[in-house]
Amino acid sequence: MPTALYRLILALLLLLPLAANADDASDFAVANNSQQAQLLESWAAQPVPARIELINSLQQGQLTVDGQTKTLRLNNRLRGLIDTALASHQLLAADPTLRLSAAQQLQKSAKPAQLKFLDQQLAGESDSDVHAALSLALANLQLVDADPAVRLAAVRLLGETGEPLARTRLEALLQPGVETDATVHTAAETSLAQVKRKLLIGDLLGQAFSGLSLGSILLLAALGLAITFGLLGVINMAHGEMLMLGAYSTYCVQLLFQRFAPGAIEYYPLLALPVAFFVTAVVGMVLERTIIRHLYGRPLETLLATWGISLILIQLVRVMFGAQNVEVANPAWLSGGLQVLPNLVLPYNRLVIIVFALAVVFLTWLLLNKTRLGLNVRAVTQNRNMAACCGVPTGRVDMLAFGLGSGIAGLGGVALSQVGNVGPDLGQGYIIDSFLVVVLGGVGQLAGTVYAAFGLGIANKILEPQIGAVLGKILILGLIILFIQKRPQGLFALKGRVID
Amino acid sequence: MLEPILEPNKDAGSSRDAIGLGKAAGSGLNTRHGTILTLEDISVSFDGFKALNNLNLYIGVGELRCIIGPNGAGKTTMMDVITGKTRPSAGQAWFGETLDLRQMSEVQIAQSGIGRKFQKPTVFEALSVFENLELAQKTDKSVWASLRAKLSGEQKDRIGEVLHTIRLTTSAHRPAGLLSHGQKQFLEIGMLLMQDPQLLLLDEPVAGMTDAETEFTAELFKSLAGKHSLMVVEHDMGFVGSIADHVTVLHQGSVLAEGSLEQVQADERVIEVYLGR
Amino acid sequence: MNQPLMVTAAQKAGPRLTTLAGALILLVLLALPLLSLLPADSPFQVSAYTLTLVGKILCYAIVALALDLVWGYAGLLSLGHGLFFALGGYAMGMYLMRQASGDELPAFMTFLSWTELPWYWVGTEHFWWAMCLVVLAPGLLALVFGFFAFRSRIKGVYFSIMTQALTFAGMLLFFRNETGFGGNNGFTNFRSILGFGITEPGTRAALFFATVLLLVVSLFLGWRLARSKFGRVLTALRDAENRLMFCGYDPRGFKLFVWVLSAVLCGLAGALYVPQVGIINPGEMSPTNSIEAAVWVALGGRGTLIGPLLGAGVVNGMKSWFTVAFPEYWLFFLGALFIVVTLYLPKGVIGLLKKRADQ
Amino acid sequence: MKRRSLIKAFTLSASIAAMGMSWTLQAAETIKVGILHSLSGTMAISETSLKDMALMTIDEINAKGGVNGKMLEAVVVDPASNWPLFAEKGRQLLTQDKVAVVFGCWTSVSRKSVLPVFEELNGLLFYPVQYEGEEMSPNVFYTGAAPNQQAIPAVEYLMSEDGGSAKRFVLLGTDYVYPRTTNKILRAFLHSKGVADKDIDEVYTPFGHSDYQTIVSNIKKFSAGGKTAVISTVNGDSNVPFYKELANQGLKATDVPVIAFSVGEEELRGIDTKPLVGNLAAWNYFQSVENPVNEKFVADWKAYAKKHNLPGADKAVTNDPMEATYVGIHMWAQAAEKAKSTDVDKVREALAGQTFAAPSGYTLTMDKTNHHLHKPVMIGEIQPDGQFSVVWQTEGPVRAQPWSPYIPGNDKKPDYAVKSN
Repeated sequence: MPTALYRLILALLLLLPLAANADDASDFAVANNSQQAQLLESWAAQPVPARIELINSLQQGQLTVDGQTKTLRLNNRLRGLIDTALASHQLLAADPTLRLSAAQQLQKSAKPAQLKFLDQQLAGESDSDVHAALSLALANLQLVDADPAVRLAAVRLLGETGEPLARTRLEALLQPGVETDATVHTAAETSLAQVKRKLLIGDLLGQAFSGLSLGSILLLAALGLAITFGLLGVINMAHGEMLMLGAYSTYCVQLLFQRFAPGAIEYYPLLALPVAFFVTAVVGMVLERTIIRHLYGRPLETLLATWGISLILIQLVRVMFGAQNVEVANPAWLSGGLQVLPNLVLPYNRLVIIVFALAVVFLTWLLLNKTRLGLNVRAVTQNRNMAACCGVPTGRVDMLAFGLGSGIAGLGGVALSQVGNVGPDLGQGYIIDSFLVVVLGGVGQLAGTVYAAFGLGIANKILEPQIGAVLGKILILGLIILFIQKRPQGLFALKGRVID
Repeated sequence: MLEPILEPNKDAGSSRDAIGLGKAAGSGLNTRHGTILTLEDISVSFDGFKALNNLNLYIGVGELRCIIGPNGAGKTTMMDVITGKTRPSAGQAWFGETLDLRQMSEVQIAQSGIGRKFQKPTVFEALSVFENLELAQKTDKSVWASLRAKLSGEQKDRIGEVLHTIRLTTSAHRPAGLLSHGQKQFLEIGMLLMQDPQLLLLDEPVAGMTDAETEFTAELFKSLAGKHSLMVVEHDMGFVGSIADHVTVLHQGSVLAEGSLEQVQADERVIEVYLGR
Repeated sequence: MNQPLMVTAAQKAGPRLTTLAGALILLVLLALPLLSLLPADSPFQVSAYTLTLVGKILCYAIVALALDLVWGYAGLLSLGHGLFFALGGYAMGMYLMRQASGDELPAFMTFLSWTELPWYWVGTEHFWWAMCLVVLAPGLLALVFGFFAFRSRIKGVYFSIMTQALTFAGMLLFFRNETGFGGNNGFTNFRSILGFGITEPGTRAALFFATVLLLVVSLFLGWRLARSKFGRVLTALRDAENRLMFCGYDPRGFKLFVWVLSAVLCGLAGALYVPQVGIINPGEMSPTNSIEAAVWVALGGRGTLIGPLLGAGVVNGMKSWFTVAFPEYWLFFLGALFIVVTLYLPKGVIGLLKKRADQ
Repeated sequence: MKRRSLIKAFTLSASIAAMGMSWTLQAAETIKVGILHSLSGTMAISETSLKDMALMTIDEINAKGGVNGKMLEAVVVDPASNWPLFAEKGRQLLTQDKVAVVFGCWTSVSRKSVLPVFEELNGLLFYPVQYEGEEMSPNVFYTGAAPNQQAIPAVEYLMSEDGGSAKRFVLLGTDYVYPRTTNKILRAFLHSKGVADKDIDEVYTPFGHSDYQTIVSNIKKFSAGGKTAVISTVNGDSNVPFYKELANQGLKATDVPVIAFSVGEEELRGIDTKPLVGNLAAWNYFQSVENPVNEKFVADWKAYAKKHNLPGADKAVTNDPMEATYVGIHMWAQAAEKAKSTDVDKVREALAGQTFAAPSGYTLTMDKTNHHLHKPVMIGEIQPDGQFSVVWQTEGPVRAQPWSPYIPGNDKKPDYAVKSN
């Protein structure tokens, strides 16, 4: 298809006076900002196929005047106009998909000056999708048409869309004194109602999604803790630093790719996962063997010792990587988002993280309930001495369990590096939330942790729009404190005969 | 040396503010009909599993009752119910005629005159033996009182007596944590004596004791019986035989048989339960 | 901690020796402010810097003591004592701000274009009411929180995490400008207290004296508590709460009492801290500070009263020195300290010294 | 028992020895200058590079023979992002180390914490960061921007045609004093430009906020109502998640430009800038400005970073606060030369009207009265390489208005520095 397009353009170029292109270029080159703006607007109003190349290069910030190319200093205004101009030129393209995207772009940015041109295009448009999109773009402009019938049609059309813009346009129309014609007025009202309904749906879905997304992040942050704290009873204050290490290993993997495999850079997160898991797991196990194992059964001491560890890890990273944040880029397949509704975009990185979080939970569950290690871990956590008597190598089990917890934190770190910043203090921001999630969920309860994480996430996102982020967070903390009063054992308490 | 049960306590009064800053209560107990503990149709279930199942049990004033039964029969759970640690899902639990145990907190129950000795001896390891007994002593146990508390001469004597009774006089000032298992058992019993409750619940009191100690314990309990009511859970049949006039057999959360040791040992079902088929 | 608690140094030593030691320490401390009043050129003159630094450390020492009461004796590790400290400080700060601003509103309020004082500022121009707030604000908060926490038997780690969440929430709240406590800038630029210039050497010396006095009083208080039956009940509570209940004690009351007492001590310490360092802001409530306080206690030795004071002194003294000598390595050192103490000094420095003494 | 009292005494002596330390550092024929920047804690992320910049500048001056024939000797202390510690360390620098001048502080609260100390002991502090104004102490020289040297020109640009002639504004900030004040001033300014309250949306997030989903989608909603610009006073760490969310929710700079007041080259090091191209920042200096002074400045810095292998030296960047530090130290040195002394009062006098050819390409002047620099204002567009390209700038340096005319009551404030107590 593209080749055909090029052929077409080529043909057109032959037909048209080649000068046109050159002239435009030189005009643009000599013009100052506001003149350039006017130029672009006029081009948008009367597109010429020959100009498409020029505009394309303008969009790249390049301008070629008699042979030599120079880079332009564009600003946002010009960029916007260039996009519009390009769109209206692309309407002339042979490729319907190209025309469609162009029409959609114009729905946002079409200027009254383009009205005539769009009319012609609409008349000549064969492809039905493009036709629909185009008529919508047109409708936006026709709201101010002299003929009530046209306005009525336009208003009706806008009612069909869930566009936030349509809403404002209709509201503007409904301003007292703007719309004189009664029928159009009523039609506008109904359309506005429709649009509002569509928008509301989008908003609600959006809120739910962001709740889930936040929940999944909390979950990844807290899951490792649920193991080290829940199963081993270690208050691992250095857990946040495990997240941090995970994120930094992502950074290092990214660097390696940049240096050695720039081609495959897109997929560095995939390699980062095992690396991060391994690194943090090893660090965790070393810590367990050297320090934490002396402190089993003394949770408060583990709290202090691990806090010390976290201080050291933070400063270590500061010395090695510097106090500044380091850059971890989203690969293409993790940037941008999925346009579900006109007012609802689901960012890919968040979608992926939600799935990833659930996957990690599932694997952890498998590991704990379906493997020898899991059996041992559960045995040790229920009765250390008994397990030891049954020949369970408690030492090794502790080490592995702690390694597992840290490793999962590492995985969480990889995910965090895709949504937030990567700096020495990264972990500090998550440690308190993680603990609250675990405590709220009920210690030693994977399921509880999951529910707590998503519960907190969604609650947070429901509160935030109402009372703002700051009060929201405070309120959540308050609620948790109250909840723990009510259910000291968390959501999922183990009932049973109470023994000292 | 032990005051009569029915003598109403000086600082009587069972209503205290929620956080226990007020006065302690040792209520004058109403035991008009001669039963000190009444359990009727008590049921307790943990996530479906019925630990107690329509349990009925009556203990008379001054009685020494032994409870036997295989593991998981619900002995300890029953004690938890009596001491308010576990709430029954159904049934009645009365201490004397007037006190509804289901409505009372552990502390209230303890203060109203039920003492408990745990299966695993638990004493205050950081404190000296003497201090352990001092804390257990029957007196006003509110915060303010404790702040002002000063040991009177007679209280000291009382502690001395008990120390003597449980044969720990020599190690009165050692931290309880350093005592042997048996000694801890005795210390805990001693603490019960200091507490001077009307009803003593003893969970496997002679576990880990030498024969001599066991014998001595038996004597001790017998001497207590009459003035106090005792409920002893024990596996050691010899011990049971040496003290019990009346034995209750628990099985799967309800009473299987009751009567003198001979009677129950003769009972078919009991044999079945214990020996299996 | 389940290992037997080492009987407090005080108990061991007996009243006479303790008072003697107290007198010695007191002498050293009381000398400082007097020396600070000497003319600058005299060789014995103690600079305002030294005085405020030591004064600050003494305030921390009081916090450590207060924490020791709840952690060392009742076994409740609070990671939220910074909140009580800060509340006391803020109460005092309110008074100082009113002193500084005279009849107008404090600067930061005019700045939010508030026209009159919020209700909770009413009366703060009176020193006596500020003092009441110093006690009431932390006291009441502790009472309410403690009441719920202890009623539902929250203890151990749960308690620690809850207190941490509490102080974190407090910090967020005070960071808001709209809360009416100067946002993250907090209160600074004090001028006078009870009419005396805050930077006068005399005022400094007086504040220092007050701090020493408070320290001594709270030490005495703690020592009396530790020796009373109340103290023994707390210890019992820490080691076997259920047993204690079956002995007929209601743990809640005991916990609540010592918890509130400790909070109030922190509040008072905060109130003395603010005029000496010249600033109070929500940073004081950050969980980090409270955790650091825990390590002072751990380093000195839990349940020894003297130990925590020692710990606070050593750690902060070190801090002042390290952050000048090798700034980069301060955190390494602090971290290592946390680890070493928990691993090798479960009973803290005092424990170590005692062992030596016993051998 | 003796032992215990000894220990106590030891504790004290330890803390006293702490101060003693600094004397040992003292060398004979040098002028001591204090550097008061957090090297640990949350602010280390921003302040560490200022410490290094200060050291570099001091080397530079010493290489030229120092000040009044004496070498400068830097005394570096770490207030560890702990505000009371700032006051303590400030006092230490002034009383124990007897430094002639102190360069330091980043956050307003740290400045406010040391201010009373400097006024009490008549010290001299150079403060290199843009701030909310509302302060003018005779003991402080402010080399960063006051609101009218950053915020207001930025908004004017956004409202201009080239800026996209924005009609609606989202004032987004971290919830603390600088954003609150700046936004207060901006709101008043926007009102004066005839922008109605319904077209201004003020949003705050807590420190370290990392989840901007709701906020970004709200911005989208808001922007449907007309050409919208976001004015961000979001603090350091929260910027990365904010920009990532912007990019991923498909909010392009052409639709809704974001102009930031606390995002510079240093911060961009931590962000993947490709999706951000076109978003703006307002400063008084950008690394990308082309002039000989700046080329030397940048080159020197890169060299210094390499030589002392600072972390991330390979991609060391300069930014506005670093330039302000550099300028401040040089101006102080010049003033000391002029005054032939480092006595605070003499130097203060000499500083009035002091000029210096700054890397920004302008000759900056220290105002005769208000202790603030006259600074040019530049609007930079984020480039893919993490640099800014200047799209707009004021004709020349602008005089600072620390007491913003847009805050009621400020008109009564004097235009010269007076002690706050």
